[in-house]
Amino acid sequence: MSPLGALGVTLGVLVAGVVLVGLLDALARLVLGPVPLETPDRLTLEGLRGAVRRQSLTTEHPDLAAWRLAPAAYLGLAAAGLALVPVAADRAAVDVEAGIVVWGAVESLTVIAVFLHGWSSNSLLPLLGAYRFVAIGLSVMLVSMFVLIGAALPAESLRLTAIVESQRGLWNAVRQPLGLPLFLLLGLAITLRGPMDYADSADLAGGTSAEDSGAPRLAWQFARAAMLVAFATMAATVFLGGPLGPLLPGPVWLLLKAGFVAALLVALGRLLARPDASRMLTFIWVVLLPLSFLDLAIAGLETLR
Amino acid sequence: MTVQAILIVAAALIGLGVYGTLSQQSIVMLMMGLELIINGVLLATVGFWSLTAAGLPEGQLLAIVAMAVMAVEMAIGFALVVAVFRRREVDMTDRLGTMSH
Amino acid sequence: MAMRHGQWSSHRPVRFFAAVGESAQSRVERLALRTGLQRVATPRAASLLLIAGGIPEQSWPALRRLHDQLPHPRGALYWGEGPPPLPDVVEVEPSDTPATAMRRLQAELERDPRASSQDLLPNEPPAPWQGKGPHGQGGEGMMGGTPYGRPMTMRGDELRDGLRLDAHEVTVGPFAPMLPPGLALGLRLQGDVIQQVALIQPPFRDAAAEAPFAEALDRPVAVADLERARAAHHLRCVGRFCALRGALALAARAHASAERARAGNGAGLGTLGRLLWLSGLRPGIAPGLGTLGPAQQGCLLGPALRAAGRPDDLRSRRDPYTGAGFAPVTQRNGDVRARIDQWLAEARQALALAARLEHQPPVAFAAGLEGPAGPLGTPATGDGPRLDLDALLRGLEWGEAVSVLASFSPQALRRMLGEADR
Amino acid sequence: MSWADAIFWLLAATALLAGWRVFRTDSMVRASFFLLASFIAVGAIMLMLGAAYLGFATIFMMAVEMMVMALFMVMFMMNPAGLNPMSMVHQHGLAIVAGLVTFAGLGAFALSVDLPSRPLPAGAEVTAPLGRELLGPSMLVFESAGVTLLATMICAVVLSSRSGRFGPSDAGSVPPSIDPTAQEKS
Repeated sequence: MSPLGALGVTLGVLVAGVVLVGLLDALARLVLGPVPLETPDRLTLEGLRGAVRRQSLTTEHPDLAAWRLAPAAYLGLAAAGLALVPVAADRAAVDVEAGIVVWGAVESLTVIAVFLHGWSSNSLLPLLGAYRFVAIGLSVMLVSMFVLIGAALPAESLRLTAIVESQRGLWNAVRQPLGLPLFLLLGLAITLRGPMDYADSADLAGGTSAEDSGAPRLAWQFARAAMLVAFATMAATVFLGGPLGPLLPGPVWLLLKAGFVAALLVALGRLLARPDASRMLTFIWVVLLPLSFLDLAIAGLETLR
Repeated sequence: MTVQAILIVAAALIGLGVYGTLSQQSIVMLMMGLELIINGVLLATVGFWSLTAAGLPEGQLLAIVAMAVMAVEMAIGFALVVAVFRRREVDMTDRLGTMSH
Repeated sequence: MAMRHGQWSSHRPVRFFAAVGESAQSRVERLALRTGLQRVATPRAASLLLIAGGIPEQSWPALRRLHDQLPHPRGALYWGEGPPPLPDVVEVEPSDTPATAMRRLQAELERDPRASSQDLLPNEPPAPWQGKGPHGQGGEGMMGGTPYGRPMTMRGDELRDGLRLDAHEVTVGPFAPMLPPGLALGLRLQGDVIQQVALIQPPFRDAAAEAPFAEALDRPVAVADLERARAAHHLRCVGRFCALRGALALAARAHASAERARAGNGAGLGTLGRLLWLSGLRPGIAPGLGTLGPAQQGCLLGPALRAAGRPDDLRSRRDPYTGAGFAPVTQRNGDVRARIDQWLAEARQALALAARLEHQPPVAFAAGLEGPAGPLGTPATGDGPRLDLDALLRGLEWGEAVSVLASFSPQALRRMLGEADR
Repeated sequence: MSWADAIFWLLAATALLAGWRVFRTDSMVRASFFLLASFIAVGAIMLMLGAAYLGFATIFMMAVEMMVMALFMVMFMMNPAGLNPMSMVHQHGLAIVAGLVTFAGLGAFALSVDLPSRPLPAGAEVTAPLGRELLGPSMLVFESAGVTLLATMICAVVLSSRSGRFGPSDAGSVPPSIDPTAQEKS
């Protein structure tokens, strides 16, 4: 694929995906019930029109460059993650030798984008959200790294197309049952959702985005939905066999699986409660990290067999 | 993109790092200078590996060792800052006249 | 065409920030739930400011600052009794719903952005940002002081680890959406750990929450109605708590149960209790969080008191209740978990009582009765020791502190802080 | 000049400019992320040199390191956002000379020594051979690095935790005066 073509396809899929995420959110609200005060904004076409016309306020002495850059960085990282995903068994927009390491870089840079977003507005509640997110985000990223290495083991390669190919017989979600649930937690964290939403939560009145208004606010919410698209396709690729499947063409299978993951995350985000940050941190280090070691051990033994 | 060009850029990074390490008062800023030096070393290593060693695997191994050194430097550095700060509430090199407790 | 335009604009999403004043919290919540108007958590996301309920004059400066935080084009509405606290607002009768007025104002702002409500305060920092030290810094040294009209951070003791790091001082409230309406706190924070709390202003009076109970002090009312109101109040408190902790599905369920409880329907309360566990809400709260020290126990009231194991309830001494075999439910630990459990248990008990006392003739409780936030109309009310917020919240992280405050109903918190309204 | 050369010099300029800004900004958070930008540019140069794994691993690792660095900056610096401008340098002239001498010396070496030219064969696989090297002939080196990192973790925890073998490590410590000119007496 030519570089321009790859860029076009990636951005097109990203925008379509964000629309789907908006619909999934609306559906979840309909099924699970409305609440009197909802922290993250609803992504609607109307909201888009309104946001563009609304003034974007600033605070006293913000780090303006970082503040405006953070949503762009978040969106760019989502696009980079999405570009790595193989849309057919042997083809991705960007097929690199160490694809899974690139996704790792996307995860860690996402933590930085969220931190900068909270830090730069020079305001209390966003700053608290940024601090909390770094502590939780870095810890859960560590868990996801072990899980991803486990998923790369049967493929004997870091290349994502090879990881898809290795699931032709059996999905990684079945072969390594601990992998997908642990990876989903990371997804909740980097998409700022539900129980892992320590950055933009209700007890901080929106946390890192509490001071955003107008177009920058919309950009952040858009990027947040875009990251869900990137994460869902990545999870579907690494654990659910990506585009592999009978009868239907590969991209359709990928879409169905990614849609399932996205719906799962949207639902979990509304269903589960956010534990206190210190309690969550203990839980990650004492329970989840050992579980990810166990997952890696299972993957290793299975590969040696 | 010749090996000379890579080495000059690496030398400039190392020079910047040396300047930072010697000029900064804050211990954390001083560590940034050290990181910049290792950054230059990493670049030179990968340059040598790619352009003069025909992709010998040991070259990449050396780069990995340099990264490990960087991680050790960071972790021990921060631990020392915390320890010194806890004891004396100092994070600047000039005010650390003694190493005794 | 005009008609179609009107129809379309009635579906227009209106994002509003509610400055909740006296006796208006559940009114605002019902407005957001029923009309589909979106209540948002930060003024920066809103186009309309809804001032609901009376705002005491001491909070007017804060309200003015809040007003200027809304991005243009913006509008403000006042939905309460008495003179409006801000100039140039659209007034709505307290008995009306403001939904129509809000949609109309929104449409007007979209048609003509120049109609936007103007700034009330000058947009400038409290002092000019100019350096005076040798490197251009504001103060003489490198830290401390108030160089630009803002206090700079200063080192203070860390409570948990002993590192003396920078602490910063902030004021939160009285319109912060995560705190009870009206509560304003002066905080000293290190990171998100609270080092010191000063009470600036207690929560606003919430007469609406206790209205049926206050009425029963003067004239006979149906006991079943009282118990249904109690159940709805408790479930609404549970709903607010769940929403603060991000369990939105659970919060929606609790608010829906509150609506049903007003009609005497207690369906689904058992499931709600189980979901508190399954959603991770209860396990996610540290056991013992929000327990009051022995010296402070005396200021507990109502459900919070019974959650700490004391079976004090005026209903066990009042007639129709004793006849119906009333015995107070209690929990053991007196922490946040116990208070949530207590609300749920009392809501269930109240609905059972309402069913049993359905045909009881109306009764007046001139000697006082148990309100949803503690005893009402008894002389002892308000004379107990006052709650020391500093002792309660010091050393907690922000999220924990918010949860502890949300585990009391706003009215109970107001009384525990020593405000006696009746 | 080819496209590859142009991109290389652009990345090199980014790496150097960002590296220089690290010591020239008042905001400590910005300083950390300028250093990260320098690392990302160097990582990109590594990718151009064919080091697929190392380039991305550098970006990945440095992102985490710089995030931690930024947090420590905010924690320990008296004025992390640089809102209150200040200067915290010493022996500035000496440092500049030392930096220039280092650059000149190393640069002279790079230009004067006749280095062999044996470039990476086009299309060669680099990641798998690295893995085989790490867990094959150079296992001892790799495992030594691993054990060193483990020792580092233990040391870091011991050094930074409050409770030591003989009680709190900060027992009896005296806070110094805020006055920067006052000398430490402990």
